[in-house]
Amino acid sequence: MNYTIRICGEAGQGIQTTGEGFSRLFSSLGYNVFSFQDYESRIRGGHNFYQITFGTDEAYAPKKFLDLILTFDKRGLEYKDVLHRGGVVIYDADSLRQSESDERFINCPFRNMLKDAGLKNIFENVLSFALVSNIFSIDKKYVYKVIQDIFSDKSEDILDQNMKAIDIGYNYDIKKKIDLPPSNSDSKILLDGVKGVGIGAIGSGCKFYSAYPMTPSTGVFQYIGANAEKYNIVVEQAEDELSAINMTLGASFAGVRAMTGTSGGGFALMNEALSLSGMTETPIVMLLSQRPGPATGFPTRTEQGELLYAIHAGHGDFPKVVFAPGDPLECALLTNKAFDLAEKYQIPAIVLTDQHLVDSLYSYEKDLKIDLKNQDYRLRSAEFESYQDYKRHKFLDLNKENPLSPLAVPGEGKQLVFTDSDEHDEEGHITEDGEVRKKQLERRYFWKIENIRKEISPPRIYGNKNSKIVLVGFGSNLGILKEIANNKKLSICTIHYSEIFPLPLRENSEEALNKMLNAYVTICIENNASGQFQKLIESEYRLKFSNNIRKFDGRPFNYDEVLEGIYAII
Amino acid sequence: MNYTIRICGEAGQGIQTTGEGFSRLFSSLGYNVFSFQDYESRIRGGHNFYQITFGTDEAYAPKKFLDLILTFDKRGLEYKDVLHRGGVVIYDADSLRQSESDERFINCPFRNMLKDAGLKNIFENVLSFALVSNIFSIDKKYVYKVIQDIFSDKSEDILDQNMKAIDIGYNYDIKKKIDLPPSNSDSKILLDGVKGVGIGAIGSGCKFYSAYPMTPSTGVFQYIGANAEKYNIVVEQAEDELSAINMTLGASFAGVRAMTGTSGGGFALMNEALSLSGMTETPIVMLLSQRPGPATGFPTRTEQGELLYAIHAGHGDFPKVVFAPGDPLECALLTNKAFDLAEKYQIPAIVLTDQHLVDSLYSYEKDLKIDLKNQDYRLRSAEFESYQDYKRHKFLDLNKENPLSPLAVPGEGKQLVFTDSDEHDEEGHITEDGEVRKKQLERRYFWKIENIRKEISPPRIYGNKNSKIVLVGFGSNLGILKEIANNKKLSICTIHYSEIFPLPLRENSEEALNKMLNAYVTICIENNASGQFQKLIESEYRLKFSNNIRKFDGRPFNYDEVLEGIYAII
Amino acid sequence: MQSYKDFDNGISPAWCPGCGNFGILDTFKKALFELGIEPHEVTLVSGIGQSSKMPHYLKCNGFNGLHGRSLPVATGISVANHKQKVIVFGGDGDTYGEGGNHLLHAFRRNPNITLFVHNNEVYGLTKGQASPTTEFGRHTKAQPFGALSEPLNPLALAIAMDCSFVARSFSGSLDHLKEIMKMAIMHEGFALVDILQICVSFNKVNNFEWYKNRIYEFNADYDLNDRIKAFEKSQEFGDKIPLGIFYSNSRPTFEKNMPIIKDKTLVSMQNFPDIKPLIC
Amino acid sequence: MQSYKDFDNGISPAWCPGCGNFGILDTFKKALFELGIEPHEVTLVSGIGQSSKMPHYLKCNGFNGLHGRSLPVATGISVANHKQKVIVFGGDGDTYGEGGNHLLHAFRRNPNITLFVHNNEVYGLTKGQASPTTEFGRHTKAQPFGALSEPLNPLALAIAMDCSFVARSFSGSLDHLKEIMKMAIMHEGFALVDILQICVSFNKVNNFEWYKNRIYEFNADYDLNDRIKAFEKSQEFGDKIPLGIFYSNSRPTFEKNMPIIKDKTLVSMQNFPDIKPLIC
Ligand SMILES: Cc1ncc(C[n+]2csc(CCOP(=O)(O)OP(=O)(O)O)c2C)c(N)n1
Ligand SMILES: Cc1ncc(C[n+]2csc(CCOP(=O)(O)OP(=O)(O)O)c2C)c(N)n1
Ligand code: SF4
Ligand code: SF4
Ligand SMILES: [Mg+2]
Ligand SMILES: [Mg+2]
Repeated sequence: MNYTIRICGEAGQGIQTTGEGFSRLFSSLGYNVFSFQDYESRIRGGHNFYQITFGTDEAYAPKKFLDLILTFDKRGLEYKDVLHRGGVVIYDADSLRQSESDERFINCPFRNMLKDAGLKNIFENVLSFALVSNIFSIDKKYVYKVIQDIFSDKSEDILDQNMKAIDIGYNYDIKKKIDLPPSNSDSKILLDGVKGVGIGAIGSGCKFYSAYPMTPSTGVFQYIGANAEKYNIVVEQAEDELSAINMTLGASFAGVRAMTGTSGGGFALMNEALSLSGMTETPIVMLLSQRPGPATGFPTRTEQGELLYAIHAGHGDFPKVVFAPGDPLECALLTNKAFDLAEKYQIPAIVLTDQHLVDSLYSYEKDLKIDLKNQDYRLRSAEFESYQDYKRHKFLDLNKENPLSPLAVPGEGKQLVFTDSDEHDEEGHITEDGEVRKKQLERRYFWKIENIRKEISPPRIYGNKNSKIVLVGFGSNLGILKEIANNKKLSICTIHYSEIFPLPLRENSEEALNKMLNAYVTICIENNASGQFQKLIESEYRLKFSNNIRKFDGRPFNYDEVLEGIYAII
Repeated sequence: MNYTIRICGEAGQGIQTTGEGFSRLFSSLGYNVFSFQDYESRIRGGHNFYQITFGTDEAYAPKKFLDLILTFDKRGLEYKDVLHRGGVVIYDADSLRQSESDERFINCPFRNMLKDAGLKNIFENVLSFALVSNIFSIDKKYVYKVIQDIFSDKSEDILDQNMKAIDIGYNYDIKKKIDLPPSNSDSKILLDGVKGVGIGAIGSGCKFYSAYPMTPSTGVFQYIGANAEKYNIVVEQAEDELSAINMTLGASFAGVRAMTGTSGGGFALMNEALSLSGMTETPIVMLLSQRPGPATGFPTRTEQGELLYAIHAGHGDFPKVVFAPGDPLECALLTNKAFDLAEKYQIPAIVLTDQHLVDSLYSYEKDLKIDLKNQDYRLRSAEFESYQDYKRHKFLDLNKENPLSPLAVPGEGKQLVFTDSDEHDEEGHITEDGEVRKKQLERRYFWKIENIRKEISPPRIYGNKNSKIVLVGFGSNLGILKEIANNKKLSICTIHYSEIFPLPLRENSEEALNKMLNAYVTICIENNASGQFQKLIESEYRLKFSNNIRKFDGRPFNYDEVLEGIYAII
Repeated sequence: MQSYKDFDNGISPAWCPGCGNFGILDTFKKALFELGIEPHEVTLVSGIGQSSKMPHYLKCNGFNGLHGRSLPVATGISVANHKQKVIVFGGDGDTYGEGGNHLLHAFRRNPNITLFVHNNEVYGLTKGQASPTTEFGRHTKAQPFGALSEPLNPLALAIAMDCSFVARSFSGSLDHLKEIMKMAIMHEGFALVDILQICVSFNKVNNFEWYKNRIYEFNADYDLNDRIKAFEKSQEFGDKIPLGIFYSNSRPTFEKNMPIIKDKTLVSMQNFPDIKPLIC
Repeated sequence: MQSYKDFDNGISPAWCPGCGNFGILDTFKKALFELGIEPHEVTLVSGIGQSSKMPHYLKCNGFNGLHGRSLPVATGISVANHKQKVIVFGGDGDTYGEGGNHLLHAFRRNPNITLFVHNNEVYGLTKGQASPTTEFGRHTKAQPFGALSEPLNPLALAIAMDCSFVARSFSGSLDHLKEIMKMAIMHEGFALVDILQICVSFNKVNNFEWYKNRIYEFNADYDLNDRIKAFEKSQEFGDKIPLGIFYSNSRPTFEKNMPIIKDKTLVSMQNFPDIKPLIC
């Protein structure tokens, strides 16, 4: 049994804090939680909401229908149309200056209650948080705990006032009660895509992160910043994205694992240096956190519109990998794999997320283990000192296990490390020789693409593996694919790709490909207008989807509309 | 009957002038001429060559085998291995300090001759130009004429000395004679890719060109600059490529046809604004003149390595066109089509050339007509003044012939023109509304891609249309495709694409597609490592080439190696 | 135009209540009105940031482009149609950060453009990271060790680069701002007005009081074309913050230097010329 | 090291005979040698241009990156391993044109990097277009109406931006250049040396004679940390062109300001930390 609540209001009204409060509350009680955010590109005003699904069933995706709306603005009242039967809207008619007669609307005089207690209006979200908690009959101590945790860095006085607001809200005589089945699990933890990528990066030994702020990539930059001191990471805000990526390349060349992150427009600015990474074989990891384009687009909304761009970005032929994790855990694992392959193959690696994924919270078991692969491929100090005849871009010796000349750390041996953005010889110096270029391409391009591809894992398959209805997606649609697979009405097989480029070898993904080839209906689902993922899969594996489901209004898919979409197709 | 000569030497030795001299000489005599250049990224020294094929047969592509080598450096002597039977090397043993005994080497003491006449060494190329002209028994007056034309802006004194050098070279008692059949045509003109694009742009009414120098795109920038005064064009060197393209967008928004040009690295820097062009529906034409990448790569050499990048460049979904002309005439025609479609559909249009195309001379009949389509789609002055309810980004009215809201010129009416890089409403103002976005994508994306595609012409077919050997290529390989089609040994059908993205509709290119589908051998030829064109065609038309021929050493294909390649395949 | 309010377009600004941008917007309308400029005679250009939303709240032509790239767009517009009054709005991040190179070269090129920088010493729209003008050491979520770069002095930079008109005003001194705006708009050449702007949401330090205690209006007691004196004056920033015109010169503009458009605007010359002479 | 020639790597420069870069190359080797710096202790960084080929002719570590982007790369290297001596070579186009924004912010950030700009007042490698330092009105193939922008004064710019060490020398005054190079390399902080450089192929105006008639060496008669005086001195460029150190200060470097690397280099701390505390 799951419930979905939506908290609505203007930017600056504490919607996010309240939403996070509920997410923490329910996860700490052992419920499954999934929450996502819908907000505008402004600091105050406008209309935002925060939506939480929680309960004893698995929860990974937005829902269309709601059980409870808590609103601090008038626009929130309009969502009554997507209330479940029995659903309610909690609002303060006085402060909204609007009163609704419909019995689904429950007027709670937040501001008057606060006024009576001598508290300011800003406590209305804490008050209403407590009030709603009471509707679900949550023990008050948990309500206290969550608020204490969230405001732990605030003064005692503020904390006291918050507790007072909780009491008022909790004690308010609300008639409505919603029956939440007891949770059968220990308290859970919450991760969003930001934390996922951040943990993956820190755990992979990222020691340098340079970026220029750009929604929705800034979260990871700031998360790493918040942990910089503890983990000895240099974070630097560059003057622009061109600088951010070039600094990252410099740091990597000097011997540390380095990363940069941005969104579409900034990624465009980084393309030239992406190509430089390819040419100089300097590993970097890049976060490309998508939002709807083109140009500035919808800065705070979501889309999967840069898949083909990420794959083809940068001038000239060079290898790269592109991973599109599906949830926070995959964010961590694939950021780690990005670091590993980037260093192993001396290439750029791109981690593709989007606003929906980075801003959404997913609950996990408390003892979640994130197993990272950590191997240092660099040639350092003594080892470098004794290395025979080091040349940065030595031609391949296929007798070696990894026949690429290792990345040596400049200054840690007497031998020199030199590289160049021009076509170069083995030592990294400019050449004009066509034969030398061909030999460089043999290692820098052909050998790498062939070998990298072998490292790519097949897609995951969910649901009824015998179903002849197959739904295929990638990246942040994992949640949708999992929930659709779990649906109880229709037997569906769903397939999720997160290692996107290069795509897994045909022989490594026979199972998934056979499902697609043998299905009656194959539906490709993606969050963009042009069907980029569909094009990619169709051309790589020479198959054809029978149908597709696409969304490109800047909002993520919700479970219900996708299920409707599938019904409409079959 | 055609001959091929190669002039070799260091940068700064006047190789280019001499090569151009021969090209002009033979074309002025009515012969077909094709010449191309091979040079290093330095101003003096190194090793360059200039190669001219001329005669009574058609000539559009480099040849592997030579009839005459004229060399001013030692490395030129090494080309003896690719001499045709009867071919010779003309050199000055004294100045090269190397003497060859092989009878194919003809020692001509250029410098001593000059010294005897009291002339400086720099006249050795004019002297040898005359000497070689004499080998082909060209009347001296034509030799005079060409040199006079080339040095027309030099002082009388310099001109006199040049004439003297001609006399010495021409009168030198050279034993070797090569029999050039009389030409049966009027004098011809020469165009290279630079002029082709330049003429196309100027003729299309380009009034603003901003760029940042980058080989091999600088030629067009400077060609337009040289004609700026006569044709009232503002040319401006920007501080970087980001500025160049944004200036171009500004000029276009203000109401003039505007263009920018660059090579791969600069193109990468322009990606963000390319996407801006898509979002704001501000037409621009971009020249992407390719050289081998990644990064700085081979700055003065050739490759077709940015086809897929050009197609996918820019973040988010927006329409664009990419044309890859095959010769200077197509450069003019497709630059014109780029301007026309860019303005008609309010999109960015990319003209894709490469070093080989922009630096190569092709001969054309003297009375060559270049028919350009010139329609002004803008809403100007009176017309704008009287336009009903102008909104820059009005939703489509499909009852109109061109249902896009026209591009109005700001200030020429009292109504306002406003646009935005954010997602916007009909008036160009920021929106957060998902429904508005969907309606904008309907016109800005779906309507446009559907209708643009109808305007795309099918590929051209050459050679024996019944042959079951089909060779398919694009862009600057047109010359190779034409010459292979003309070959007398093997019956081959060749197909050339120059309107590359979007690709022509299947129903508009049945003839070419049927040839490919019904062939025994289908070979895709392209000048890059990864087979970008092949991927494009294969995925678009769901067909599969049986073989491919690729080259990626920075040099263009030559006729002979391609023919050999085909033999090796069949 | 009946009133400066005619520049209103009915769209309500997406700024925070109390933001300094409201005053700047209002004052700009007044300045245009008092100068007798009509909406269609003006093209407003901006990048991305809170300040860059300005053109959306004004009844004028406008091109709201990319973060940091407003100046090249404005230059393209101005040279294509030098009869338009081209005015640019940008933030301190937009102009001095992402757009730094364009600023540097706009100084040199000297197009006839007015640039208003809403300098709130912070990245507003992206929620509070340090900008190039943020004081040294200020901690933010993106500057966990504090801002480690010396703040950029826009006036010193402009004067060193011989910018044609250099001034400073304040979002809390609107009469002053209006006069400076009018002079900047009327100035022929590239004019930079750095407007100290209150950001109530992310810059709690440099707030209204902070400025009120420091700012003072001045009239240069030196020749405005004296670069050394102006430079010296530009160094004053701390306990005392001078508002006024620091420097100006009468260098010919880029548009004046461009012979092609001496007599006519480029846009009025749009045509399809005969290319026959080129085919040879 | 036996001799400065040990910095030779046997590759012969792809420059024109007579190019000023030869002297700069030779002098740089001498400067390094006299400072007792070993090849592996140095990382040379450059962009693209004739000048940017420098690292290829020197036996040191090196990263020859993209046109205009050398400073961020150098900053990344220096902060990752502040024990390396990081030295950047660039052209006037590379540094003041394409790379202008990075220069602006390197001034502010003050990394411990030495930047040598080979200022030949032209784009050499791309064959003669105007650069940001080309004189006003100079005609080239890319400037059919003459260069229409005011030339950039790198010293004035650097001083206005409080660059930590600002000097000028000349490719024809090699003793002077060597001393300046040594001081710049030893200076802790971001050091800019603008080297007037002869380009025999594309700059026929500012040739050796032209400079010889104008240059003179000076020792500042003011406190080198006096920004106003230094700025005043930087304005001297024309009939007389001063060579020497214009300005210097002892601001803490970026690396010093970065607490993480107070005790150790970043590269020496490379590890795979335990992430358990983060999973919560
Ligand atoms: C290429 C690019 N990088 C980053 C961003 C994200 N971004 C939008 S506004 C902004 C900074 C805003 O600061 P400022 O220019 O000072 O304007 P303010 O909001 O303070 O007025 C940034 C970094 C972007 N839109 N485009
Ligand atoms: C992004 C990019 N734009 C343009 C170029 C082409 N380019 C190479 S060097 C150069 C300018 C060289 O001038 P300068 O920096 O002054 O160096 P110089 O050759 O004069 O020493 C240019 C424009 C490039 N390599 N990359
Ligand atoms: S964040 Fe600051 S600058 Fe932006 S609107 Fe709010 S107060 Fe104004
Ligand atoms: S072009 Fe000029 S700068 Fe370049 S190598 Fe030749 S002389 Fe030197
Ligand atoms: Mg700001
Ligand atoms: Mg230069």
